[in-house]
Amino acid sequence: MSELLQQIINGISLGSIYALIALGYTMVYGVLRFINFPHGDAFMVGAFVGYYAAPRIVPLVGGSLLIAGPITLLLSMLVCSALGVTIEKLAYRPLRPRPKLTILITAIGISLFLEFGGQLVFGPDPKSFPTLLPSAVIINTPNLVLRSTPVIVIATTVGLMLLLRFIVMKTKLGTAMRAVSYNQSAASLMGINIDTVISFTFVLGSSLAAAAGILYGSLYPSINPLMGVFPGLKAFISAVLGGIGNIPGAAIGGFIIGLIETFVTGYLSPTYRDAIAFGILILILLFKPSGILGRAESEKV
Amino acid sequence: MNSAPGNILELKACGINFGGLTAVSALEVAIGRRDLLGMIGPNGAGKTTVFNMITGVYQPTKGSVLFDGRNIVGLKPYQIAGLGIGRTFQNIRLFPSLTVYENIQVSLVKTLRHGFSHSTLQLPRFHEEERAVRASIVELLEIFNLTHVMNERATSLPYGDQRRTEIVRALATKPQLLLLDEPAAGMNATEKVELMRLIRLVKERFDIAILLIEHDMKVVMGICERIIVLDYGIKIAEGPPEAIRNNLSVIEAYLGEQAA
Amino acid sequence: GGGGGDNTIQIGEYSSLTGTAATFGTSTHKGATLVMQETNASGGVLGKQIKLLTEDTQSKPEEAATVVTKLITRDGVKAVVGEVASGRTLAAAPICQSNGVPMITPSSTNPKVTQVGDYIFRVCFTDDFQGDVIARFVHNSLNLKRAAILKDVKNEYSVGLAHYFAQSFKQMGGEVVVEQAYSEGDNDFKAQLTAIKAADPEIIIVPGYYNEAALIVKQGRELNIKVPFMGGDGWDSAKLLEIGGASMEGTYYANHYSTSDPRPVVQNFVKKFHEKYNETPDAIAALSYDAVSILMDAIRRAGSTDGPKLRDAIAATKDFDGVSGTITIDNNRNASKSAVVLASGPDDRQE
Amino acid sequence: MGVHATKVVLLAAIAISFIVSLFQSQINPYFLQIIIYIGINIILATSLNLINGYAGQFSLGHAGFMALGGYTGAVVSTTLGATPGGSSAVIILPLALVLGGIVAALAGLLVGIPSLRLRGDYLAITTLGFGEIIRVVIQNLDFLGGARGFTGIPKLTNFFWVFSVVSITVFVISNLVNSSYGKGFLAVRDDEIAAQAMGINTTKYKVVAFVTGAFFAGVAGGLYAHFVSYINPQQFSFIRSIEIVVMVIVGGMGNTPGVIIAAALLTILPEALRPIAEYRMVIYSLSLVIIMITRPQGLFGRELSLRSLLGRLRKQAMPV
Amino acid sequence: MLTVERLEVRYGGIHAIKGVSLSIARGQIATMLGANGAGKTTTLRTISGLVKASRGTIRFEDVELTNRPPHEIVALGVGQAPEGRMIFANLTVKENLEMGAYLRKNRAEIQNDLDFVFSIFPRLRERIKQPGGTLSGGEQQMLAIGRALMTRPRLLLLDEPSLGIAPILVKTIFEKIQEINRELGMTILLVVETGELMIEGKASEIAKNEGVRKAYLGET
Ligand SMILES: Nc1ncnc2c1ncn2[C@@H]1O[C@H](COP(=O)(O)OP(=O)(O)OP(=O)(O)O)[C@@H](O)[C@H]1O
Ligand SMILES: Nc1ncnc2c1ncn2[C@@H]1O[C@H](COP(=O)(O)OP(=O)(O)OP(=O)(O)O)[C@@H](O)[C@H]1O
Ligand SMILES: [Mg+2]
Ligand SMILES: [Mg+2]
Repeated sequence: MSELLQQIINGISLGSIYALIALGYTMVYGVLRFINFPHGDAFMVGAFVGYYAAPRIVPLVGGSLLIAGPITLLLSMLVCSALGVTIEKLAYRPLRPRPKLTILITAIGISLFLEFGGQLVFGPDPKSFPTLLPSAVIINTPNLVLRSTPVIVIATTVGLMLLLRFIVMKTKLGTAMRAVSYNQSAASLMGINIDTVISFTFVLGSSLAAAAGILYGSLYPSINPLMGVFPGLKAFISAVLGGIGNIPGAAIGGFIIGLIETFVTGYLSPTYRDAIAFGILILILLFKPSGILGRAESEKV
Repeated sequence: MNSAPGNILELKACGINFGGLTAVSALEVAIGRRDLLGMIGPNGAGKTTVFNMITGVYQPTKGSVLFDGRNIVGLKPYQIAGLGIGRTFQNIRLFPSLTVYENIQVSLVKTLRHGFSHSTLQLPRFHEEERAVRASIVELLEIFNLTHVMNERATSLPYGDQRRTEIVRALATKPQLLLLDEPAAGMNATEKVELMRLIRLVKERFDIAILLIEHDMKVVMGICERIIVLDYGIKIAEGPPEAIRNNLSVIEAYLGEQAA
Repeated sequence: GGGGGDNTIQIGEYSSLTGTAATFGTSTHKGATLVMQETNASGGVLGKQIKLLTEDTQSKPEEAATVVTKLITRDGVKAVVGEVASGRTLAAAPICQSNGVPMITPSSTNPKVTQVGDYIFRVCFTDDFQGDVIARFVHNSLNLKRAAILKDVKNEYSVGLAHYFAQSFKQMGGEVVVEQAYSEGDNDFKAQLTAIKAADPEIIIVPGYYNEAALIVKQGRELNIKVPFMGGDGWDSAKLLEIGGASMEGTYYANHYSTSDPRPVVQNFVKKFHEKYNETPDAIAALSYDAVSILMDAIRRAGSTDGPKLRDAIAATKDFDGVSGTITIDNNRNASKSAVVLASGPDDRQE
Repeated sequence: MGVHATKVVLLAAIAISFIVSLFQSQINPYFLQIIIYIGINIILATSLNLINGYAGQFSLGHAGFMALGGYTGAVVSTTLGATPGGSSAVIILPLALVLGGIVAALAGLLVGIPSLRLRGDYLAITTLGFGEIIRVVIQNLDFLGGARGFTGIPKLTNFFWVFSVVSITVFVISNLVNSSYGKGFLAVRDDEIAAQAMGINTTKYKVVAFVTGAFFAGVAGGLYAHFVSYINPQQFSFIRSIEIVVMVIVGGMGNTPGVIIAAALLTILPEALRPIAEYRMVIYSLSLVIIMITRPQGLFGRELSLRSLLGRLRKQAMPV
Repeated sequence: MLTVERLEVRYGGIHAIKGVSLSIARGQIATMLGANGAGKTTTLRTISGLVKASRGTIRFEDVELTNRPPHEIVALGVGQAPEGRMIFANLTVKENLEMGAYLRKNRAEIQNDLDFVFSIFPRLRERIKQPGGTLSGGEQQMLAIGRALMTRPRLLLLDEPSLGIAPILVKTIFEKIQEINRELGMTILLVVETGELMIEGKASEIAKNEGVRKAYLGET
């Protein structure tokens, strides 16, 4: 019984990380309709900014994590946003009118560039991520443990999800983002500056990646230049499962994938974990071809 | 089925809802084998929806669609096309990456007797058939005066040419019934006259029935033998052009005072 | 051009300088480079300078095959050193074998590697040996009978070591109460650990690499798992303690050598390595150092870089005083040597 | 006369492959290896081009098909005990390849089914999932060597076999898409609704594309296994699938000659960059980005298309 | 108000328009006629910045528009109901119309204009919550015109506004165009199919305007 409870906690905390990364994927996808492959790598960069910055920031603020944490986070968001916007400007913008697959390959190129570049710049060996989040024990019985780190991650994920949803559904810029996603020419005819909207989208997406990187580093304190690859893939799957482009969908997808993986590992065959997780994903998609919360594009014939 | 022998298509008590909206209800339509029938009605009356029900794009929620006496409700669009119903689309849907020639070639696929193995191995029958395909495409393009743009990408043509290409493409499926959704839209006066000539020619030459949606009254009144009028998904009138032109409810709902 | 005419002898090295195993590849490369520099500084071998040609495998087996073909047929290297992982070594070994170029792998522990042919050698112990060492340590020294295994299914090293450990441990009368798995690249192991905890083992065997191992131990401690953890040579790295921190109390791993071994060859190596790279060498660097050293030694003894002669000289290696122990190449071209078991913390015990 | 041009080209290509293979031992093995990889990548890329480029079904599972073909082929030839150079190889290798192709094609059938309901990125993730499932299953099958891999596959693949299969693949796929029958693939890609209205059974076309593409991927897998003689599941991860997709898109979707050249270039490029060691992949990835930005329709756009070449041939040959 | 001089546009290798010149005075309704493929749509798209001109200039109220991005041109006061409608398929009718008012701030005025659009096209009010993509062809056309009106431009570009519209509405539309022109002082450039010239008076004068004539002839 307590094992089951513990597994649920494990699943949700793993899922919240997927959800957090998935939000960034979905954000960019929602506006640009293409998979921003380097998102997982931006996430890695975010973690590394934290790795290099935190030890310098912590002494500056007198060792207080409560102050150093947010500053590090902010700095990392800033760096990643700059990176995201630059990538968009240099690599994606020239290809905007082209078929999405062209941009996809460019994205793959950028992703490889960040991974191999990361190995060159940061070195390939794993680095131990500094402690930025308080790791207090909330529940501690011999058989059931809950720490504060996953709780903070979950709270952040849910909070960001609500914030994003608010931005997209309720603000003018959000409406502009939706318009741009449906038809860029038409949006520009409404007076929307597509470049600004897309840059903003990348700022949002990259900030999310940075936040995820910092939180991930805190939860799993070993970071390396390839750390974004698998969580990125899982997060992308989560986003698709939830209905890519849909913000609550990404969060739900993340939690579902986290729970599925945890339960398959805990109760079925761990060696088949990825296979079973993919199997379930495929099954769900067969019944709901545009993801759990995704709406099928309505097309009038 | 109790369908009249002379009718190629019959809609019986056909209806469809989208969520709460009834787009078409209890529609009865009969089209004879050589009819040139017009369908008019205000915007959103349900005309295009009728086409979509006939061709299997939408499933009617009520009633049946009889083609040649056989209920085709539930068949896939390609099966219905295979039975002999060709169509054009209100929002032109040419294959954007294909040339005019290739667009039409697609329609001939269903008439091919060869398939995967013949085309990959290039057996003798393959070459024979490919020659026939080419000949019939060229023949069609000549009739419609599109030979000069044969190798251009269909979607880079001017609007009017695209519309005509769509008609040719539908015709190439060798239909017994041809459904045309606003073929004159975007054409200028000269082209419209030419279009009317072509539609008549098609009907004679290919000996088929045509159902035509059109908002241009010169075209509709000029070539249709009979006209159906829809409003809010309901048939409000049916008859020859003169009767429709002077029908008060049609004038009120659709034509307006100064009818064309 | 080949190494015959001019004044150098070319040795090929293939290692994973980039990709998922880059951290191991860079370690082996450092070890190998150190030998080359030492050798050249002391006048080279057979009066010639050694030139180490290094190719990157990107951590992919198919690349390993490509680069070894290149090293042998394009660059004309006289011997080949590599790789860390058996998967890539296995891809390259047949090429060395069919070209008659001797190859020494520093750390591929899969028994199949040297079975490829008589040109293929290794300087590390094999998975079955190591598995047995771990089993004996758990069973005899720690006196624990109920073990759990958490292995990396994507990694042939981990799968192999887990297999041989279980085999030996059961023979001794121990019991494997639960076997769990993860995949390279995972960072969350709580699901596995929770399931392991439910099976109530006395020790948890983690035959994987240090990065995952450190996280596994850390997360295990967070889940209130108090029993010891134990791993193999894949744990050896300064990073283990850095990442795992205090959680590493009460963990053990089998290894090829210990940096605190007083033997001069070890101390000399550790010192030089630290001078050059400003870091403590891990086991893989040590093995790579030994592999190239044995090769140098064999070239000297053979008096030639001719394939068959060199092969025979390597095969004749006996009681070589290596960093990772005293190495004798046995009839199966494997190194027969001892293993050490280290406990995390300052004091290490030897088995 | 000219109507049989493609067949003549095919036979000539096979004959040339044979003649070249007689002099295979004269070629430096490293170059030979690159050439063989080029051939295998051409098969993979042209077959994926049928699925992705021509039929417009975004598939990320090609490495999975390749794995099935490779492992099946390996089992066949090791069971039958073929030896390199032995006369039995002439029968056993084709048998292994074809069986590998068939097993992959069956999987293609299975993967094709979701494509009937799924579109775009949803389909991509599903095919990626299938590929990974195949890989994980192999990883757990002991008789295939599991994670440790399959060793001791006889090295039967040589220049002749690879380039004969390349010729056949290109022949089959370009004949297919250039025939009237094959226009159905393009129609499905461009507009499914319109295609259906023109009587195209879109379901069938998608499945045919998947099955055919998977078959050739399986054959390529077999050639690969019998060349490297050691395979393990990691060689067939989704990263490999992505590499093949990159070749297709760099070459220009639905442009067979372009894809062939891209497959060759993208095989050679990382080799050519070897001297710069650690910087190699950084430069490689940058070149990818630069290629896409400067040649967004693929390296060759629409200019170099087999369709137009063959079209010209046919026009000369056929009086209309 | 608008002056176009020797405008040339290419699509890849295709020379779509070769030297179109036209000028429109403030408060006019100008009509552009032309054969199929003459380049009318291309001209409008170039004015609103969707297509880049390869040569020539476009000035609007002494501001150079040539090759500015569309959103700046809209902000300067040029609105367009484009050929092909370009509806936001997944936004509702209301959201589509609100997008038109993206740059505007005054809520009351926006509401006013919304009511005005609904008064011309009552059908749109009936469909207010329906996604734009599922509207019938004619309904979408109404939405495209309505959305352009919502930008409250000083120069309105209408590309075949009556395309796909039922006869009873066609008349209304042209009446409303004149009303808008008269009462709101909006200058209008209208592309219509030949033979459908329903606007009298001022408009037909413009049709004789030198520039438009050129456009009409299109140098075919
Ligand atoms: N998929 C759909 N979902 C919801 N409503 C729909 C859908 N398709 C059509 N409708 C609605 O059904 C009604 C009939 O549409 P239809 O396209 O048949 O009209 P139409 O008579 O062809 O009009 P037009 O002359 O403008 O083309 C319209 O009000 C439209 O909004
Ligand atoms: N996207 C495009 N790619 C290539 N050529 C194009 C494109 N759009 C238009 N053209 C070509 O440019 C020329 C002018 O087209 P345009 O659409 O401006 O004409 P139009 O006068 O509006 O015609 P219509 O009456 O059919 O609307 C035509 O020859 C057309 O084929
Ligand atoms: Mg309609
Ligand atoms: Mg136009």
